[in-house]
Amino acid sequence: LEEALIFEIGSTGTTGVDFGEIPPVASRIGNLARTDSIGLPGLSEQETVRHYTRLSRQNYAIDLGLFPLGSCTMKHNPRLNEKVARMPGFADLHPLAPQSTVQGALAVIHELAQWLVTLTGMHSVAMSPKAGAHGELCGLLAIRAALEARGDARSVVLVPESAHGTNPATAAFCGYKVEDIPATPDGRVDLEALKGRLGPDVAAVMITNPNTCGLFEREMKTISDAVHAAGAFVYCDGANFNAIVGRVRPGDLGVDAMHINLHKTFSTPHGGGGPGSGPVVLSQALTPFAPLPFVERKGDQFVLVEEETAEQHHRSTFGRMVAFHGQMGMFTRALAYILSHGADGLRQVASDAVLNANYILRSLDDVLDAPFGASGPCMHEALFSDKGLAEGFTTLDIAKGLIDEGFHPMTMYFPLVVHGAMLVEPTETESKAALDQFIMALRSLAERAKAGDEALKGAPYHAPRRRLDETLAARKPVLTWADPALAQAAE
Amino acid sequence: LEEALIFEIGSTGTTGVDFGEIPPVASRIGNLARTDSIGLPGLSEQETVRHYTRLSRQNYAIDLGLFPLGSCTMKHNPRLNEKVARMPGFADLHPLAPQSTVQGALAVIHELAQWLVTLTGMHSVAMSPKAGAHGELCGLLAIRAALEARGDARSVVLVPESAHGTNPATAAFCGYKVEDIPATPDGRVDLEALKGRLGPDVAAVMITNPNTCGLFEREMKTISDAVHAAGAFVYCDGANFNAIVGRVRPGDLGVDAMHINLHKTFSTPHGGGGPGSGPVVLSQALTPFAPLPFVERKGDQFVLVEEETAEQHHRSTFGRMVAFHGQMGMFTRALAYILSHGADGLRQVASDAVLNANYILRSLDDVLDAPFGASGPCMHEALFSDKGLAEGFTTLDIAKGLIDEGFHPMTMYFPLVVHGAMLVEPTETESKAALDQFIMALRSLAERAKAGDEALKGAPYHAPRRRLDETLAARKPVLTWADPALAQAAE
Amino acid sequence: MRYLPLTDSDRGEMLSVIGAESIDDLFVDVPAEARLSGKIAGLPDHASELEVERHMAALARKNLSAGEAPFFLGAGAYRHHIPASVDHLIQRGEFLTAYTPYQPEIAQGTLQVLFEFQTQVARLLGCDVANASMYDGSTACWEAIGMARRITKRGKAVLSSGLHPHYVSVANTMAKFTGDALVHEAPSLDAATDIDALIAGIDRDTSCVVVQYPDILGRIADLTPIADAAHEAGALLVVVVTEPVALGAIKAPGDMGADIVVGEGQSIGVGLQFGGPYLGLFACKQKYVRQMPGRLCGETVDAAGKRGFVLTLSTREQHIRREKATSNICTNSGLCALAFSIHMTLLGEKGLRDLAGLNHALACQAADRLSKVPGVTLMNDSFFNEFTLILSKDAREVVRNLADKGVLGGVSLGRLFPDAPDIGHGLVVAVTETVTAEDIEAFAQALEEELA
Amino acid sequence: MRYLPLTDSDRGEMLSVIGAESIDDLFVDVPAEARLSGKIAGLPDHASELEVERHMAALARKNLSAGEAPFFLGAGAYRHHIPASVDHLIQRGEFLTAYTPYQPEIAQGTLQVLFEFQTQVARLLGCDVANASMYDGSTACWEAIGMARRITKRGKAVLSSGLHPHYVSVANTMAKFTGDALVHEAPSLDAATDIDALIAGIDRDTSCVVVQYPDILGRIADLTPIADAAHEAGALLVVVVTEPVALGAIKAPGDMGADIVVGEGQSIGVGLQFGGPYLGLFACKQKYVRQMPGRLCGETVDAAGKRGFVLTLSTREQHIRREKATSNICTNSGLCALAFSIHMTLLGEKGLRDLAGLNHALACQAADRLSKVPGVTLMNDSFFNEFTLILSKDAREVVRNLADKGVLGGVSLGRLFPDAPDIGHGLVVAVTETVTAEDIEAFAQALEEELA
Repeated sequence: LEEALIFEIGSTGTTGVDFGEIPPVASRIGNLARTDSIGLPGLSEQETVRHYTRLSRQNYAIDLGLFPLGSCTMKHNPRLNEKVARMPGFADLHPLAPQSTVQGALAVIHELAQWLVTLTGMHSVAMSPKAGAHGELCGLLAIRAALEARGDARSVVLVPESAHGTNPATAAFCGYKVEDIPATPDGRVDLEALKGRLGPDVAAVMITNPNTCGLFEREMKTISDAVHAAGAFVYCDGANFNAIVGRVRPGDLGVDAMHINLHKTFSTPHGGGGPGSGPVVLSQALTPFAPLPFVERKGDQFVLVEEETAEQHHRSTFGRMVAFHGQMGMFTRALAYILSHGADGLRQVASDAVLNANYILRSLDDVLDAPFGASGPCMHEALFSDKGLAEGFTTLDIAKGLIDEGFHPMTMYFPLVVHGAMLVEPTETESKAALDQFIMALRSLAERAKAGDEALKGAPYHAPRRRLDETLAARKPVLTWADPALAQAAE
Repeated sequence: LEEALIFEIGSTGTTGVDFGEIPPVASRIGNLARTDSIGLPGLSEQETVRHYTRLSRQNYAIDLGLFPLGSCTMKHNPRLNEKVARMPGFADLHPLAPQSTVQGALAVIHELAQWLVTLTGMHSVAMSPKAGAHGELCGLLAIRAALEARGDARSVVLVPESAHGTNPATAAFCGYKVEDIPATPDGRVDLEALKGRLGPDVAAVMITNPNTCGLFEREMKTISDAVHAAGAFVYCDGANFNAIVGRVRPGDLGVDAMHINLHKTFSTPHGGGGPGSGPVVLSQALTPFAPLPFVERKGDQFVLVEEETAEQHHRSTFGRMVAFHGQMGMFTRALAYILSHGADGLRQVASDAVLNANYILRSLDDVLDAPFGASGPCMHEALFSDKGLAEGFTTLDIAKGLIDEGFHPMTMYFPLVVHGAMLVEPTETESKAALDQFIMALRSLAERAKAGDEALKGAPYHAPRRRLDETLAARKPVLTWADPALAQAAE
Repeated sequence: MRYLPLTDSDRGEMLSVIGAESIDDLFVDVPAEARLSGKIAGLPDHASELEVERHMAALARKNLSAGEAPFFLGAGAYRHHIPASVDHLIQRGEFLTAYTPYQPEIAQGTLQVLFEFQTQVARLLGCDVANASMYDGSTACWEAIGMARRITKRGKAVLSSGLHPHYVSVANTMAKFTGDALVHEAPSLDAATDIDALIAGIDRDTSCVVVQYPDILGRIADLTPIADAAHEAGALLVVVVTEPVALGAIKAPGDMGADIVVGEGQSIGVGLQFGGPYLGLFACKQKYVRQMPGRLCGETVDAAGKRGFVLTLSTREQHIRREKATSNICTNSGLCALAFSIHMTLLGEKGLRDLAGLNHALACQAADRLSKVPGVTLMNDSFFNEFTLILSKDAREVVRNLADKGVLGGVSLGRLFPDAPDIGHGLVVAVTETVTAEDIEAFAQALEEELA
Repeated sequence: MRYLPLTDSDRGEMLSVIGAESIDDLFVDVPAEARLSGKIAGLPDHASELEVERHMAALARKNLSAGEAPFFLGAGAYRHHIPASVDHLIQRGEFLTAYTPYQPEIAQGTLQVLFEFQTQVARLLGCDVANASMYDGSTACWEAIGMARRITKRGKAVLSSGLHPHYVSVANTMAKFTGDALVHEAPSLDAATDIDALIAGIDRDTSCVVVQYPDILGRIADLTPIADAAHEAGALLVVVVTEPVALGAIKAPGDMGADIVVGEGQSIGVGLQFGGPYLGLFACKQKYVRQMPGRLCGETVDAAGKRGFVLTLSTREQHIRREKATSNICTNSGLCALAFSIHMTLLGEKGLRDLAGLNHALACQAADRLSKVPGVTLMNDSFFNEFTLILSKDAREVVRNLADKGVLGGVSLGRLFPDAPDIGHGLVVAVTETVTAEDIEAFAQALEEELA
């Protein structure tokens, strides 16, 4: 399972493509021609196919098995969605093509938007954010614009301790001071502490619901009311919307803005780290500040509202977040997923996601500590901790042990509020048989870690690599390939 | 690397598809409804994707590395060809659609036919045979029809000892008595023996050229002349046409019929055992007897000549070989491959295929016996034997050893005329770097087998399975899965 | 020449290892007069991927694909919806670009699939065993006739008039050379099948009776009586299934006594593809397994005792037995078998039954609607998803005219049976789950115009 | 509901393990008034794969795709031919359905690709290091401005008038909230770029100058003078590349002194996709690496001493640093980076240079032909594969009318710069290898009719 780098096997004179004759012309490049070697190796088509096919086989993926990463929502990616996204009528369309020639594409955006608004019970949706964190940015910018519009400068955003790292980062990124809200012992937002902190300097509260401990924030409506009463807005991190879709509408809980990770709830593939897509649903209060561009229906036509065409009622927009209209390739996939499930199926999505998580929680809470096991049913993910493992054994050991059992590890050490957290999210697309196999594997690892089985500390043994030295990587970063011969000569 | 069978993990109540409501109708099935359980297990879509993805990873394939199977011609399969074959204008076309609606498809068949006729220097081509062996059948049927047309009943087909097994099987399949032609010590057809055997009972001679020893039949034209003089026909097994395409035209050598394996010479994928495609080029003498259907150009229209439309000049056809028009899905792929290479590139195909094979032959003939190494350059494949291996070591051991080195084995024990034959065909799509790695691996195995390294006899060690018990499989054939519980209860 | 990785400098180095001056030296064994000195004239040079794709796409656009029109063609090839995951999975390089699994240690993926396929096919057709696939239904049908000859040592096969005429043609072609006697005539436009006549035609020289089910006109009949009659005469019953989806709704041939069941598997997983590649299904009773043609996969164990699969009983095959083989087949239809098996796994029994149910229901709706068109009579009283309409004029012309209106309205019997002009008013119409209510209505209206 | 594998009997068994009566019991923490008792009204129920595919295909057919028309649009998104093997490979399930490689032992495939990608991008852009991708070019551009602020501790960025107006919009949006001062005005229709004016505008408060190369009107200029001027003032030069294919023909920004080079990588491997997902490229000088936003992959060794790759320097990132991170980015554009890297590997330096050469040659031919049309003036004297035409009437209307004739004839400056009416006669025309001589002629003739 060793695969050389393209720089080690390719050469700048090799290519896997060919072009027709290049007609001779008088160059318009002037004296800017690139004459030095660029250093880009080529491979023949066959070598290229082999290189990437072999590399792919060093990855784990949902297509190979259960991928219980809490908060990441790794569910089955139907191939229909891939097919739809590749229809030339969608894939081979320029973002600046005349609107008369892209009515079908605008219809897709509009249809998906209608679903998102209806499913969340909100007032509108901004479709262009490129991912969840970009959606958070969109929501906070809308909030900030709304506050500025009423001449109300506020400087603080409150974030629960258990929040995703993106929440504080986003708030800081658009100029807010970030303050933590503590959690109660049962794993939820401390309502009293929150109320105590609300005041005229607080612009927004960012809440993840269901939260990252896998629990529903029972007091959500009360929180929202308190936040609104204090003149602030409620941002909801919608990463976990898949737990409640079709069963609860965030709009009914007083949320002002919430991003939806299409790659989580609606199964667009994660692709080894993106692309995602993070549309943001907005309350009526925030709608006027939504970013450009926008798709509107006028009779039987769809209009892309952008700088050129923004009319009076979009004048208060906080501006553009991205060069074009968002992740069209993800919209087509998500819409195909949504239509496949329908209103009845999406409700079942949440039901089965939550059922699967509770099944795991209750099948393992005798061998693994479940810190909030007494706080009621979990939602779509089951949270365990390293409490009770033998001295010197950690969450990391269990995680790496799962690799040898043929599974991807669960999320480790997140949320931060739990020591040695193990966050397991099975998703609704796993069968009971798959869950039972996983439970058996995790149970056996828990028992080994409690019994102090030293072999576990060396895991994984049966993976393309053993544990990797991350410290070395960070201390002396090697981020690009350099020819060792040249590198040596330079020393 | 264990993957359960679908019968062990699926259930008849599970499905990975859904359909809309089935409208209630009055059944027209009468009393023939299938009421008993069929026993077909289903899996969810996710489980299905996982099952077949995991299974695929137990295969070796060209996409993973060099696949030096002599005579099988495992070359790179460009993905362009897959894309083209899937264009709805080709893939979603019914074979009996009105001809006015399939002009583009008929044009593809006609264009490919023109290429095949021109490249071989023959008179016409029958496109419908489904694979090489089916093409052989087509050729022999045409020969038989031509002989019958002149009232000349003949009963014998001569086949060289080194022929593919399909040759004698085909001849027998259409009612001929098969007789061997011996080979000379230099690995070619014994011309004198052949001449001596020719007579009024001989219908045809089947010759593979380049032959399965990897050699060009130098006397091919003389052979053809002698066969024709004796009133018989020359069938050429074209499995190895890739060695000479663009450099020699079989028509110039007196061939009357030759099948072309599109999956070999023109790179349609082998797919784990087909589908192939075996068009047969025909001489002028055999053309009147070609099978239906046929594509003809009339002005700017293409006509599919079949039973309904066969006109006077097709009345002598020997009939239909297959329900429809042949392997359209392979025609589109092969045409894309041919157009990509063009006349210049196809000549280079043969050149590089032969160069690669000779490079392997000469890089290894110091450690492996090359029985015809003195007979001149080889063509597209290099032949070695087990002569000189240590006592008890066989071709099989070398083959299985190659698996551990990360390669597919070469063809073993074929051709039969060489003891312990190892037939290596690299093809033109391998790079020199890939050849060098392969040569190094084979050299090391040859050295181990000569040194009597016992470990080699246990190879492979690093494959999804160790050597499999083929005797057991044949002695007590288990060809379908039976529920062990039921099987036991039945005993 | 983007697929050829050797550079000129590679070629030079390699020639020097070989000890040759030039590539031409390697072709020294080719007689000088046959050696071409340069590229073949009259053919274009190489083209870029973009150019080739453009050329092929232009040709593809010249066809009216089934998805672009109300579509009702069947007669041996059926348009079904294939889940996207099927095509995704068969394009896995490890399946697509593998060879026949002669090296089982590194081909367990293909082998296990074939073992599963054989089991699925055997169960679907109601037989004990199935092989790992043939070229297509028509060649499988001929192979079955040959197998019956080997088993019974008799040379006369009785073919039903309801057998696909192209299958009959293939059998006729082969029989001309092998000397088998085939009995066959064209069908008549009658709601009843020819089962009774076939039973009457069986005698002590008969090797087998070959019946299609549902037959070429869409009719279905209980095959038990003919199985009994054949067996009584020492003959075999061969049943041909061209629409395997039907077997999700109607009794399996094997369960009605068939000895050999062959079929065209294209309906499941493979697609139309203008006629090929398709997928021959071949199944039979356990006792005949060693007379079966084609490749077989069997279960065994490896040196470490693990379950594994291998190609087996290859002593029947040409590469071992040469002229004594049960068939000359080498390549089969492996990738199509994979597609079939994946699609069948996605369906499962529940999905297959739902699919069959939907096909039948839509076919019933279409038959009811179309038979209301003036000048149209529904011939069948029994059918699955295909039936025959008797029109008030020659169906060949009707089909051509409908095509000009953008409706692909079935297959005319005139095209299928050019030598039987008296059934030329018959039109065979297939209705699958891909047909919508709007398609049926569009067809009915176009037909009404055409027959007015 | 074909994607949900649990059966009702599974659900029952699982509830009993959990000790709950019903699924509803698991939602007990949701306040009763917010709990929906049934499915949401006004939305359709589930649909079969066939139905969904049919619906989506109908919508797709309502668009005029680029391949169906003479096509000349660019302005930040370019249509290039992508070899079929690219899409084949990115659909390998192990790439497509993997997560961010946080568990490196079972993610070496993705990680090695990212390492190779970083190296390719750095070399292409002429920089020391590159990150593992951003959302797109416009957000990468804003991130570069923020990075320059962090490095220089200055808050004023000077943006070239040749910078893509949507990139300017994105930066303006963000700057409104962060307080950065941005200096920018619309371009004028002039063959010369604004390099001289930019140099004059740099002062001691300037964090960076941001220049697009080639710029939005297709012009190219030597960036060395502006790099020198910026560095002299303690500012950074940020260069934006929206058409990376150009760098196969023209000098790399990094080689002309740029400190940070960002780009839109969509041209290579990704495709048009109506604007997304795209691929942000981000590269810089080695000394600034710890201020870089986004994910980075680095080389290391495993416990057995084998070379391997991991995500590294994550102390810059949000999941570790939270509010102190260099960016809030979590998801990036991994699959697009894979597509870029595969396409670049297929091209290699030779292929990239050929591709760039062909683009430039065809663009020159198009510019020559189009500028012969009465009423058309070619603005540029320098360009790569995109140039600006000055028309005798407002280009917005021309573009719309051409579209009605089936010609997708460029992007109007009126659409790009609605607030700069004096450049409304400008039309930006891109010409790639996908354009044929017939396309150019069709465009010229349609333009001639339109301007007559």
